[in-house]
Amino acid sequence: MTATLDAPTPAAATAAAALPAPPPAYRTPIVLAVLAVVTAVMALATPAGATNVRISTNTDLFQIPVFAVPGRATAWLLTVLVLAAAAYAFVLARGRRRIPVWVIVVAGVCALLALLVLISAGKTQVVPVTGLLAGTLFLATPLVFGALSGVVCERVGIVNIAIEGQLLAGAFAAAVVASMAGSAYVGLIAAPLAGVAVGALLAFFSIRYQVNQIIVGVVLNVLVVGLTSFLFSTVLRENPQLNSRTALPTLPIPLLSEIPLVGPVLFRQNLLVYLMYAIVIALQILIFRSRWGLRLRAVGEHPKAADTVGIDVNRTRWRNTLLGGAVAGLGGAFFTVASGLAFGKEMTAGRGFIALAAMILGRWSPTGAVAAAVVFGLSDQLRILMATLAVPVPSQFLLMLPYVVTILAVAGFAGKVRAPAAEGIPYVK
Amino acid sequence: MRLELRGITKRFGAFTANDAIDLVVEPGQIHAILGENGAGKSTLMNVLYGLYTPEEGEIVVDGVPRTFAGPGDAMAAGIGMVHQHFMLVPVFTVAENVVLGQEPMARGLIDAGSAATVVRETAESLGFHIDPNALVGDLPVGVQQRVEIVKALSRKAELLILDEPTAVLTPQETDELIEIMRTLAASGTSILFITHKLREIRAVADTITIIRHGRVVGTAEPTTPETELASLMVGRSVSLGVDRAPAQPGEPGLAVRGLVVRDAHGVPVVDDVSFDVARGEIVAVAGVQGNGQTELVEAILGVTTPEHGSIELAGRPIDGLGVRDRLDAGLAFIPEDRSTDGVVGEFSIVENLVLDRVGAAPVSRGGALDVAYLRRNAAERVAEFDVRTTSIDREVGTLSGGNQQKVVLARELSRDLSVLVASQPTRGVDVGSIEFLHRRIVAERDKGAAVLIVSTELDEVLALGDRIAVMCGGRLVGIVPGGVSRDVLGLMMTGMPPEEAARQAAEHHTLLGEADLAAELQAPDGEPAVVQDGAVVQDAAVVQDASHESEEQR
Amino acid sequence: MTTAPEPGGPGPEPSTAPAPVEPEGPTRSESFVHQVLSSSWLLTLGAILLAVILGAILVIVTDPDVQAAAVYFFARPGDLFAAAWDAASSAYVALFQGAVYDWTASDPARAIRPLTETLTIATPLILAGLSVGLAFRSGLFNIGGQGQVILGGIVAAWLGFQFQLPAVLHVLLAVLGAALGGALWAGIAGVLKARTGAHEVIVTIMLNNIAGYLVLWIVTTTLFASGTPGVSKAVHDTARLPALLPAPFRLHWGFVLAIVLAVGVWWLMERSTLGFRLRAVGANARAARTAGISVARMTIVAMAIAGALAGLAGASQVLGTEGMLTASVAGSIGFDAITVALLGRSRPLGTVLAGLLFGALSAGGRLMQTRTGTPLDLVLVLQSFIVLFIAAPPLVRTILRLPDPEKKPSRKRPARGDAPAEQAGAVA
Amino acid sequence: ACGSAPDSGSDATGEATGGAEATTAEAIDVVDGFKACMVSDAGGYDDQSFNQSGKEGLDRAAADWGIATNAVESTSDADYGPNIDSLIDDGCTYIIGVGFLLAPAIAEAAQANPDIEFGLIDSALSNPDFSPLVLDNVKPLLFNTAEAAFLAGYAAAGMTQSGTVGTFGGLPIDSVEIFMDGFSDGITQYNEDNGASVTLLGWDKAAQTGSFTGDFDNQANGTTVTQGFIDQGADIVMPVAGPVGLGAATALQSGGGTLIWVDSDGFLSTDFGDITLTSVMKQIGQAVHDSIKDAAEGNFSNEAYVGTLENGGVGLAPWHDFESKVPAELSAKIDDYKQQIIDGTFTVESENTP
Ligand SMILES: Nc1ncnc2c1ncn2[C@@H]1O[C@H](COP(=O)(O)OP(=O)(O)OP(=O)(O)O)[C@@H](O)[C@H]1O
Ligand SMILES: Nc1ncnc2c1ncn2[C@@H]1O[C@H](COP(=O)(O)OP(=O)(O)OP(=O)(O)O)[C@@H](O)[C@H]1O
Ligand SMILES: [Mg+2]
Ligand SMILES: [Mg+2]
Repeated sequence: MTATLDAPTPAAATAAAALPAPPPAYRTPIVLAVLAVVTAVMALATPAGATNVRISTNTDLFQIPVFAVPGRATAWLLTVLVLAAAAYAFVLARGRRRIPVWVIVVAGVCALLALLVLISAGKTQVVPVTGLLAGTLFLATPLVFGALSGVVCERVGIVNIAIEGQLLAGAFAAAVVASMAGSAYVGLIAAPLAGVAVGALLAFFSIRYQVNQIIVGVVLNVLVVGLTSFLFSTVLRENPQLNSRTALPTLPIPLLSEIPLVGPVLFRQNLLVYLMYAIVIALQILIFRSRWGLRLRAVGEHPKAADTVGIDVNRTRWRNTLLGGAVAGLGGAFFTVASGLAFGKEMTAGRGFIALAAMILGRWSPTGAVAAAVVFGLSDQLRILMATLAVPVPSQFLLMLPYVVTILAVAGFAGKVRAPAAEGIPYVK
Repeated sequence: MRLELRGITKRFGAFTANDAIDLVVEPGQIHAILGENGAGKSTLMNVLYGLYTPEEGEIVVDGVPRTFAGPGDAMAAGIGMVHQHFMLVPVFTVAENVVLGQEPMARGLIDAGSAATVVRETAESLGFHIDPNALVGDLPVGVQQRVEIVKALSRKAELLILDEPTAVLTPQETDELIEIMRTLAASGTSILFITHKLREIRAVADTITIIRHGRVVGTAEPTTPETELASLMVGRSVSLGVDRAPAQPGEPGLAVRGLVVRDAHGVPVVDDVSFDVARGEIVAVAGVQGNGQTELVEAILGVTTPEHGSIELAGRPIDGLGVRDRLDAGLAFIPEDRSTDGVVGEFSIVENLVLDRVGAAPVSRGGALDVAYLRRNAAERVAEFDVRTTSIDREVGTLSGGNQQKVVLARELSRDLSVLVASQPTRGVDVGSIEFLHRRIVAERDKGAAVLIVSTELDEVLALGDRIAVMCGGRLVGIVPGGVSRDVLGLMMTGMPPEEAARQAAEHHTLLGEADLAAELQAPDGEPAVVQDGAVVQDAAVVQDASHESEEQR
Repeated sequence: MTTAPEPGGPGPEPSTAPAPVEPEGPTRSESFVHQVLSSSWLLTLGAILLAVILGAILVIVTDPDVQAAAVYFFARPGDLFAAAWDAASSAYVALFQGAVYDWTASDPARAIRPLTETLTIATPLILAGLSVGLAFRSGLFNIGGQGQVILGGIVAAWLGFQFQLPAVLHVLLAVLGAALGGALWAGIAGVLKARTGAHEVIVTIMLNNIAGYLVLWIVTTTLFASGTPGVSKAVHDTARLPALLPAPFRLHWGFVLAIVLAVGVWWLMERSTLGFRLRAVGANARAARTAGISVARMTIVAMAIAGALAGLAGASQVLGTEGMLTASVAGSIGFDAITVALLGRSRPLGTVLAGLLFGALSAGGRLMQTRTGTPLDLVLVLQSFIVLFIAAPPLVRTILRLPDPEKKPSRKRPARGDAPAEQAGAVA
Repeated sequence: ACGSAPDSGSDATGEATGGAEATTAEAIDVVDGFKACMVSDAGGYDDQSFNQSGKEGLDRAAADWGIATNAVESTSDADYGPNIDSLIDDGCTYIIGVGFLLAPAIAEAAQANPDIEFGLIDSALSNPDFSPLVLDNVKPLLFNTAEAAFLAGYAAAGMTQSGTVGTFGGLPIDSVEIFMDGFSDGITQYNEDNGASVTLLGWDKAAQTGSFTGDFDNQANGTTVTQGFIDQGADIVMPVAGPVGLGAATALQSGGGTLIWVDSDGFLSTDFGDITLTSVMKQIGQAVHDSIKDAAEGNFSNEAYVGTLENGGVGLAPWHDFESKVPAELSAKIDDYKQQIIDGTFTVESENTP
């Protein structure tokens, strides 16, 4: 590896990660138990009084009035749930069985809800559940796209650090092309193409020239920031009509969008979000059950084995790196046309890196990535709500919340993740 | 299928791995290719399978010259291959591995049902059963090999290449494989069978081609005397029987008591193992790969934490100690996989030779490496262990496997040691070096070290072990004196207790055992090609002038 | 067995004679000669040239004058070329003047000032680049330079303004404190990785964000706040890294510190037992573990040392260049450092040279912006192209039609996958 | 004109003296060699906020009087000193730093170059012991933004249907919080005057904590924070977050809310004129323009310029589309407060005032 500029290949990195003797099987239960204790403390601290909850929006067909939930009781109920999850995990661990992800998710969500109750009990403000969920989905959308891109690329063995660059390129292309065409939908075509362009550079350097993939990814991010900012300061500044505001219209799905709670959240969205649902579902099925997915995973796990059954490893990698680029590029459209905004310098603001974290946290699976993105979005929403409810904590510390939650999640639950075995290693016959 | 290779030449840079090789395989024939490590067998097969493009030469299938751009073309031409290093994706199921590249489809997705059927039916036609839904990574190597065979045959292979298929099998499993090969040959499938084990060839081959240094050096019939095959293969006569005095066991060196190691799923992979190795004695652990030997030695080294049991080094319990302290306490360790565990490929020979003793004088003082000492040490060790290299500064990763192994041994054997634990000490090492390395290990014994050897090669176990322990399924099946018959060891490797194994072995021989007997009868001078001081002569390199050599040593 | 057959010889007899030669693979000394021969300098120059050309194209196509001239290209094509040449050359001339020597400056001090600016800007880049490089070689990808710089800056500032101490002592204390601050911050990632396997990439990214908000808060606290919002109290003069040259030059002892530390890191990695262990873990963690090196401990140690180096980059800013702490003390040092380390192939010398190149580009970029109005972002584009091209020498050779030094009779290494990058050569 | 070349007499260099098109401004006597220059803070000139306003002032000065100008952008705090320096190098005689973050760099440069004049937007200089630092060649350009924000808060309180309004910032820094302080005070005053109970979301003046999106880049965060306010019933929101405010505008647009813009007149400078109730204007551009005029004529003084309601340096933008919807008495009351503030009979206080 002296040859590769000494950057560690992720394989080396994961090998090191896996090293410290088999981690105790009780880790997850212990972490859950700690979480239960934390939840109990929050329950203790919950002030008397009720939390006002609203679960419908003004435009719903069926209006459900705001109702009050007893704060302390709810907090204790949530504590019991977390405890139950921890206990169940202990039982599973003793039997040396795998602890399913949903147990962790349930416990995590309950703990977050307890925090929510803690900050809202006894206050006049309502807890707008629908709004929280909608906001979560909104914040999670670009992360999901980015993480899915990572899943596709890394499953085929190419480390994609360039997600940030792909999102940004997508955002740029969507805004500019939509402005030129006068239609936001055209932006949805341009965005993935821009992502593909970045993906092509990634593939070109890492497959054709076997440059360390982490290097290429890091550098591509810099390149895209440089290019888009340069063009923004030159061409777009002189031609504002190239960067005007175009918005994807909201397309409520009849009937579905009227379901209380979930309807407005999930089915009163624009095309990009519906595309996201479709892509998540499609990838989850195709990666694990289709011919394409089987070959994709084979190439990422054991390229030589794939080669010996006649699969062209590097072509497979090329194609899927481009596909991954397209997915992230499409996600970039979120920042501009899907949000009804013009392009702004560096407007992705590091979301690509969070998406990378979501992918790892989600263990390289589409649904896992969604779950991780939702956790991140939810904790972001929570801190927004905390600020709105005037929780007496310096704003700077509230801003840290999602990042702290991510570290806790990674350290507490996702430590022992296994990347595709051949990830980051160029294939040479 | 009738296959003909004409003048195949394959070079890697300036190095010619295959030099104008000609070969003909008739339909239904079992054609053995014999050659020592590095002779170019795998390279030739990879050319035939389309993985490498030859610089020169022609592949003719049923009279039609073909060019293979990749394995896809080779498979389409009816060629299947079971690789020396299995080409299976460990995280896939058996069925997924088998259908990969030719997936049966139903409604746009892979038809899992018919994939499973393919596996079941192909396996049954060969007379065994495989669970199509098992994860390949969870299967024993013997079964993985069957998956490979099923994979090749499910692609309608008419010519099957088996690259050193027996290296990972017990003698009994080898028997079963030979049965499978015969079944296949009888149904018209041609087989190219690669090995460097003479006994196997005699048992199964119809015809033999011998390769040395990338060239065909001769063809032979199975009836050709072993001696002749051996000298063709090696180009000279070598003794691998280590000439050694009987062991003189002294004080306790290594003691293992009730050791239990569990894997991540909680399955015990080392199950209540106890044994002692005295100083001045070699205990060899035999067993098929994956029966707990790896975990056993890892527990001794301290990289795996056992659940129960204790380990003593020279009478001192070391259970609480880390790897560093165990090494300092006089443990020398040779890992089974040198390239991943034994050496740092990017480090120079100089650095690798001190990898596990950088912290102490004379290698370093006050946290600073003594570069002069490092270089002097390297020059000495390289000379002593005959490491073939252009320079002591060369990256170890660029050395051949055998030379890498010598670096590991040179490092470990140059320390003050009371216990030597060596896993597969000569795996992939050329015949000449094996001899040398074995002598060095015996020398350590004679200096008073307690030596534990783990090997999947029965030849090695028999050559070195003063006592032989056999492991199966994580349990210690029994410990028998050195020099017991292979058939007994083979049966013990299946888990049969020693007495029972001895009884059964006496009743009927394995195919290989029979072949051995046949060869003994045939041997020109009637001299049995076996024993000398309780050590067994390695089949691969037959002793012709043992007497001569003993003379020399006197 | 890889020994080539000796013609007619008896084959490889075991012998205790001095080792015969194996005809494969380059040795280290060979590969050094080989690298020189393969004119890696030429390749590096080529890579920079290509990046410059691509940058020029970008400048040209976005230049309004050029666009104006393009409209009537067929009427008077000369205008287009003149405008294009003008746009690109003026930008690069200004870049050079801003980075090295400005022959148009009014007085001699101003003329050579650009070079000192380059060194000043390079200082934190070199320090943080050493940090990333050391982590790389220990098998860790430290994206957390940003956060570590910030923590170093915070501690340096606090020690710098809070205490009254004699000059040398004070600056030493502040510098060491900064190193400790960075080390502890990075140590979080190291400990989490060693204890729980948490991927250091994720953890360091998150720590960057957290540190960013932390410093934002800290400059508002009464302890730190000065009369000027968003800016901490100035550190005492006793805690400042002394200037190397009189005003108006800004170059300070931080640069010397960076160079000394580059040598120090070289010694640590190449000559010390600790560095040996770190490299062993980075190159092959399993073999290191088997050899009794604690991978977990080395992970923590590597992150801590890397953090200390990055923290010193913060100290260089706070105690040297700026004299106080601001919320964006880290600028983009932590991220630029990754590219610097990659370009420098994680070796101290390479990192110093790469840091100087980046320092030059950013110093020059400012003058380029002032003189020609070309956005600073062009520098980012140049930087990324340079790194990409240097990482892919065959590409540069193909484009520039340079001869391939590989084509001499030396056996290529077997498929280890990373061979092509090998020739990246000494850099910058 | 397509395809035909301009006649060779006038080429690109003619543009530099392009003052010809300045029609509105009367000519002034420019000191020889005068050159006005500007350094942005790390936000850059495209921040749709104060850097941009400052640059507009500079550009307008160039157009009006044909003076030479230069503007450089900083990408990080480390750039300020060197950028100022490169401008000195470039022959600038009057250099304006945009934003309080430039204060230390300006102070240093001013002391080192006593013959060059400096302007500093949004901050005065101070000594380490918090005492003000007055330099002969530095003119602080300050804005009592809280005064205008107060009026906006009053207006918002008067206009809200739901009784809830919101505000949020990009990052918790003083130049942002000063808007939020004034806004908060305006609402409190309205409640006092009218016995109303309009609540403000997103800023607690006493505790100095509130809602922030975390940066000035990610506009999507503006959308979510605003959506959170809307979910709490807010119908008027004042984002103080540069471009991130545009994210707030999209949320308000789809949620039927109303926007209060800051810095510039949002009715004119954004695409969201139809939902913009008013804007808290900080006439940075005007202040820059005027200070350049003084300096260009040789009348530079180091006296701080403080933009107030009185001198029009800060102000509330016209109602534009909302003209008809704002009740006359509310409008009158706001004018009344404006007058009181100008008279000095009423003061708006913020701990974040520069
Ligand atoms: N990809 C490669 N590049 C360079 N040299 C190679 C490559 N593959 C094999 N070699 C060399 O070619 C020679 C023949 O190797 P090959 O694997 O064919 O031997 P083999 O006969 O199969 O040996 P074994 O019994 O150990 O499997 C060896 O010296 C090996 O080092
Ligand atoms: N096995 C090990 N694994 C990881 N780190 C180690 C190991 N042994 C020592 N270290 C670390 O390296 C440092 C030096 O350790 P060591 O005791 O080997 O010193 P040394 O190199 O022998 O120096 P000296 O020869 O001067 O005593 C120790 O402080 C410890 O942190
Ligand atoms: Mg082979
Ligand atoms: Mg404040």
